[in-house]
Amino acid sequence: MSRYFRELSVVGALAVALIAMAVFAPAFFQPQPLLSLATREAPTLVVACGMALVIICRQIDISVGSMFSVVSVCTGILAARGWPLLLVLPIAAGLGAALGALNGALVAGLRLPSIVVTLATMVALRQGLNLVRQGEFVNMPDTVQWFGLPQATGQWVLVICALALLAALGLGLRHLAAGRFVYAVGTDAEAARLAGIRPQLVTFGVFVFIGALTGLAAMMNIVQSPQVQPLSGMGLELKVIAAVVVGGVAISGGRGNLWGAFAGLLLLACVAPALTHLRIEAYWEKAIQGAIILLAVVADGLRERRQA
Amino acid sequence: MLLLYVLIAEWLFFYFAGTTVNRRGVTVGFGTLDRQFDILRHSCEIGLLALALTPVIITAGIDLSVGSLLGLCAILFGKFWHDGGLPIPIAATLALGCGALGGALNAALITALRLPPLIVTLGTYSLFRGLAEAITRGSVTYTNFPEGFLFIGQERWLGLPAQAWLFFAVAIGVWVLVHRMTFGRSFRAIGFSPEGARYAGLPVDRHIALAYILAGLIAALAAIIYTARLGQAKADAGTGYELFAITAVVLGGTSIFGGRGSVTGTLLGVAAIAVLKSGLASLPVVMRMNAAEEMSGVLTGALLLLALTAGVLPRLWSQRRARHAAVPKTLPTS
Amino acid sequence: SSKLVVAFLPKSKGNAYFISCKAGAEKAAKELGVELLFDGPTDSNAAKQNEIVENWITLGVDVIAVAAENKEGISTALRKAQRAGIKVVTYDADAMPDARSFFVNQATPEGIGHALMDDAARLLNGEGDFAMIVATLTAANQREWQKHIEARLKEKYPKMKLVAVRPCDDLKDKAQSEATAMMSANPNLKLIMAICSPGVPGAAEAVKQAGKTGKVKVIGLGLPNENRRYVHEGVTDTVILWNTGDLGYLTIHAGVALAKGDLKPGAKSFKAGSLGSFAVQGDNILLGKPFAFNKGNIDQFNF
Amino acid sequence: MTPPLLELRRLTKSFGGARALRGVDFDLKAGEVHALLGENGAGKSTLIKIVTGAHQPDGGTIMVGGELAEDLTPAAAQALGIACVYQQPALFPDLSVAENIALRLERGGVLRTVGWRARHGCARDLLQRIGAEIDPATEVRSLSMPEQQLVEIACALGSGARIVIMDEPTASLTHKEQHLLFTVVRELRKSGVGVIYISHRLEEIFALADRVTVLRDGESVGTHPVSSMNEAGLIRMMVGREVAQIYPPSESAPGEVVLALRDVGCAASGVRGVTLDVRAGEVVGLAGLVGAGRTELARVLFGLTPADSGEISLNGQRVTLRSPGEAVAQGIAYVPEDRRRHGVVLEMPIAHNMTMAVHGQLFRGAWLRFGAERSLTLDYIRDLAVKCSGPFAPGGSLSGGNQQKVSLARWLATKPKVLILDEPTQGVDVGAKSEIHKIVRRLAKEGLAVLLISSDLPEVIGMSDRIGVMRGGALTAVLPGGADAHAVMAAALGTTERGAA
Ligand SMILES: Nc1ncnc2c1ncn2[C@@H]1O[C@H](COP(=O)(O)OP(=O)(O)OP(=O)(O)O)[C@@H](O)[C@H]1O
Ligand SMILES: Nc1ncnc2c1ncn2[C@@H]1O[C@H](COP(=O)(O)OP(=O)(O)OP(=O)(O)O)[C@@H](O)[C@H]1O
Ligand SMILES: [Mg+2]
Ligand SMILES: [Mg+2]
Repeated sequence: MSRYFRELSVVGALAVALIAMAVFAPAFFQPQPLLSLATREAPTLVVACGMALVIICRQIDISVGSMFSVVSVCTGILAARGWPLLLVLPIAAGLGAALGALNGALVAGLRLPSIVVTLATMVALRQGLNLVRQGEFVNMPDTVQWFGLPQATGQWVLVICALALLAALGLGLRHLAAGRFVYAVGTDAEAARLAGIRPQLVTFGVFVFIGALTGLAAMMNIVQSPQVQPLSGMGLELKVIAAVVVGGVAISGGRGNLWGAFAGLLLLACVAPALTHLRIEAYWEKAIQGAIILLAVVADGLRERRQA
Repeated sequence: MLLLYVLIAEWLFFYFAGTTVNRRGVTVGFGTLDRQFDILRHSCEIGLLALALTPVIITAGIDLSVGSLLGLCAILFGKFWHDGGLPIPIAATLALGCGALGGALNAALITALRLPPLIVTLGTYSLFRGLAEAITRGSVTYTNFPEGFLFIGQERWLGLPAQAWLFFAVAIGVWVLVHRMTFGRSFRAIGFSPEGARYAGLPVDRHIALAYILAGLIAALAAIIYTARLGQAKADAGTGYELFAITAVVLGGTSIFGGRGSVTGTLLGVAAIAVLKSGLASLPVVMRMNAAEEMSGVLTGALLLLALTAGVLPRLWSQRRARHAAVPKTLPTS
Repeated sequence: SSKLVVAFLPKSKGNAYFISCKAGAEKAAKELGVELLFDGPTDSNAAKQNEIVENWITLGVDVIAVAAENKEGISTALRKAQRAGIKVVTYDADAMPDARSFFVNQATPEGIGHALMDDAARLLNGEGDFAMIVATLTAANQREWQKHIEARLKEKYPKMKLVAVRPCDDLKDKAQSEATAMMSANPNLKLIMAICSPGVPGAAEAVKQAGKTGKVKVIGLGLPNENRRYVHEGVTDTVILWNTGDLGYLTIHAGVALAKGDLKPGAKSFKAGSLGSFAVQGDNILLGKPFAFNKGNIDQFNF
Repeated sequence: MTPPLLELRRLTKSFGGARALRGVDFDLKAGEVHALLGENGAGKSTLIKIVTGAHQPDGGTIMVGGELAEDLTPAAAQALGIACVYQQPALFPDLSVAENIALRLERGGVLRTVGWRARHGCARDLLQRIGAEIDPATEVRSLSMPEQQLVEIACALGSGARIVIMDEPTASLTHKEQHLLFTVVRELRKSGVGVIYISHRLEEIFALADRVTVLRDGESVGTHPVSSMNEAGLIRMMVGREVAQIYPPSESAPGEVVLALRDVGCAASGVRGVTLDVRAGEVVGLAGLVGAGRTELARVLFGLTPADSGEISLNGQRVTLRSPGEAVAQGIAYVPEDRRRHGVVLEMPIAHNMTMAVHGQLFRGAWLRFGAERSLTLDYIRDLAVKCSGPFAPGGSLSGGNQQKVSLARWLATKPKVLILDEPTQGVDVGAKSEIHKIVRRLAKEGLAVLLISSDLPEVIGMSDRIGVMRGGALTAVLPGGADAHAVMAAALGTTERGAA
């Protein structure tokens, strides 16, 4: 029980928030808007899973937003040209993985600090995309939207896909050897090396993984609307890092899990619609999200202090 | 040092490739004095933030909130002056105080609760920007500042853009702090080994707090200069500046792991980015592609990676050499 | 080169609205034999606009045409340009009067505000709740339009109620989230009015996904191409806009005429190439009335 | 004849300038316990880290089971059947005991699934075999140091290795646990495993080992069957001189009481009711087994973990020491045990390291005066005979003993009243060691009150005017200088355990 205290407290906070909504703004709970909300957050969830892996491995990737935009636009163009989605999907994941591999090679191969490496690739990718596309939208044919399925079906497909990915990754992280390696490397890379793990390989793998997941997320994004906006990944990195951290993944590596990250994401994602329902002005949104992040880390800090 | 050569090469290249004589027989483009002053003027705010971040990063910390704090202080300054009816100098002083307070909030969370700076300042990054938006309800823009105030941001004084003097003053101040005072020593010791610094009896927490409070203060000064340059205070002021500032600091050779770094390096980093951006904007080819901003972004990213790689190459090389040298000796002796 | 150089500054260069303005500007530049520079921030950022203008000043361009993100912010730079002998016109969103020679006015804020509000009232028969999606709330012309919409509401439609105003940061995805939340928070919502161009398709997508097509109407300021699909599907009722290509075309003509001395302060009318003559009101060159695109006419336009 | 399990020839290894191994030969046969002996810093840990693939040798050959092992990595070493209990447990504090054990033992592809039940079962079995009562589900961070050591041992045991290396496994074990360990080692030997056993406790070596190899200053000085050796002979081999080492005699007459502790305790660090006086010109030694709480007491006195009970007085005045800054201001100096992490900042120049504790006095108004700093540094480099390429060489470029001198110089520069030295000669070569001893004497003569913590029994006995002995965080005895080593050990172990030691 105490092992998952951190995750449970986020779930608790979420529950309190939802109960408060049920009392003060019951209109919040309507199936269709909630499904829409879930659909739009589905790609974010997929990226957040990857970010959780990276942070557990004691690295960080702030280039996900730019990767997301780049893959969205590239695969959007392919899809708009009529390439079959079944072909575009692996291309999206592959392109993401390739970009992730670039980060991974620099971080693991040259042992450069990940925050700076991904800062550089973030700027370079975003501006590179702007350079080529000049901010232009990609218009998608109808057949792409919701994979050509009816809207409601398509939305469910996306949400279920994201949840399935979450479940698969969450279970894999706990029950596959590879998942345990990530924890080991994040806790103490030197001890991991002595235990026969190759930390650099694990680190590289984690970056490739987040790249591939970001590619998939981009794919989940482009099927949602008739236009792909190149700015779509703007700020995604901070959003997912915040979600992951609120969800109890320690930035110092080795601690946390995907379920917590999921709860953290839900908590932050509910802020904007909740504000609308509570008729609080929109301008408080960022401040409240900031306060939630600080609250989460302060709670962590206090708890650790008490234990120490 | 490498960066200095890059900067000179960059500057010379743009001087020759980006300067032309126009139809009216006037020299225009990168080589004009006006453009050089513009570069200076436009780099003041990011330059200030980079200076603010240098001590912080030397202590192995990071402050993502400086850009947001700039926005918040700009708004508060506007509010004190416009809504509060206070004279400009008092409003500015109050805004500086608020900046220091914002820095103190970061410092308190980081030192008292031992929280990771990256996450604390990620939180305050949202919080400060959010407060700026909440205070103005997103929409209020403070304008119509008096001429005398706008002078700081828009006019020249003693030949240079007026804000450049403030910038240089802060640069000298931070340089002295980091390179000529015991604080700098302490920052470095903390950056290399916080435990080592504690065992040496240094007031580790107090000095870390100093770095963050100073960062807040400088961000507030940048806010005032920004307001004076644009003649407006708006909640979105300084959006994304933190990333440019961090880029400049790291480009200038300050290690994100702490300990190593210099103020001159930071200044060179700021200059390299500013010259690149402005220079590209005056190249005819780039102009026709209307992509100066984007291209400079791509090149800055590439430059940063290059600088980092160049930094570790000697290490990798010596490792490899050691391994090769060891090979013959490991052959069986029998 | 001996060509005149005209620099054309949008608020944000990826925005489809300004891309369509640019098409008209390019046409005019070709006709007039001038060189056109088009550059702007990728996000709507006042500080970057200033920097670009100052770069142009040192480049010694002949004409600068600006859509101001922020009135005060840009005016200093524009005054400096004028002092350097550069002719300045503004379009889409004006700067301070003394910082430019002419403003190419696509439609007065009042005209836009009234057109939108009247259209909303027509669709709701003057009765019911509606909500607004705006860009960043910091853009000057958005504020201006909102002000006139609210004034008109107060004055003429007492039975209508504006229940929410939400910003979408010029992002379509955000507009969609906001619209979804607004609908579930306000079950009686009858109409969403979006006054920034990504906002209209965003709101329409939200209404469509919520299955409320026809029950919640969408109107707003936007481009025909971005909204064509929704107008045909009946999600979006009307999109109001001027001909953006013409706006760019007229702006370049005005700028070049100013530089050549063909257009002087005090002129009463101005002839712009193939578009013919436009009225000049003080220092405003008027493009004309806003135009309402709907199911019947939207296919005649492609921008 | 079957080749030896492990054969090392002419291994060399340097860290920066420090030569840890200068050409070591060693071999291990199946079914033997081979002890490795040597003073602190002789290179024992370095040697075994090369065998486990943790360090790459600079030169020399490693043969495992008669085959040349090149480019050994930890994974490759494990595959060759080499397992190790490291001196500092290399466990993952955030993972559970079972997971830690599994990470060491389970091999196979990265997509192999984890059988949690089997894992816990296996961990429980292994821990039971060595008689440890640890729940496999607990997180390692909540274990005590000896418990972590037991987990390490369990890992080595469970790996089914042909070669098991133990680097001071008993250092923090209780008597009972030691016994269990010995049983395990004997079992291993019986099943044909080769065990390399490192320990400073000679009695263990006589009880357990078949052969012994002695290392001195990075070289092997000989391998002998244990049965042919006696204690004195081994010590002679280790130190290369007679045991009766010459310690400089005490020349000063103790003066006034400078530091007085009355019932000092700190719950957080386990220090309990310490009452002790240290006089000017006196060297008070602190003896005890590893983990006895001597470092913790020093940390209390230096304000790192402030005392929460009792009284501390300096020159008769009661003081509170809540932070190192306050302790320094009161005239207390602490040369810490772990000099690489706490004693010197390795990346910073010697000069900066030496002046780090005197910023306030040397640099008035916080303004750096480079001239003053340089001359102060040069003075200490000369006084303490620090071997370095100049005052601005990085601290990390120095050998251990010279780093220790830099750390000492930093504190002498503060002109302290009380100097606490924690293991000042650990990992320091013989020459530097006697220099440090001379310095300590000289300082005492100059009127300093010195508290000397050392695990080197002859050193504490030889250097101290009085010897305090600690056990379990409490001061159990204060003996006169030159006391009998057995008396000190008896106090350190507690009389009940005496017979077993
Ligand atoms: N990572 C390292 N970097 C630099 N020097 C090192 C490193 N590890 C060990 N040394 C140095 O190498 C020498 C041998 O150290 P080693 O740890 O092998 O000694 P040891 O015989 O195991 O001593 P102990 O009995 O204290 O464990 C020492 O002088 C030590 O300071
Ligand atoms: N890193 C650590 N984690 C957990 N417990 C520790 C740690 N270091 C020491 N301890 C425990 O704290 C207690 C006191 O240790 P301390 O280091 O003060 O002993 P000591 O007498 O100074 O021994 P020595 O200096 O010889 O290592 C012991 O029970 C020890 O096991
Ligand atoms: Mg050792
Ligand atoms: Mg100790």
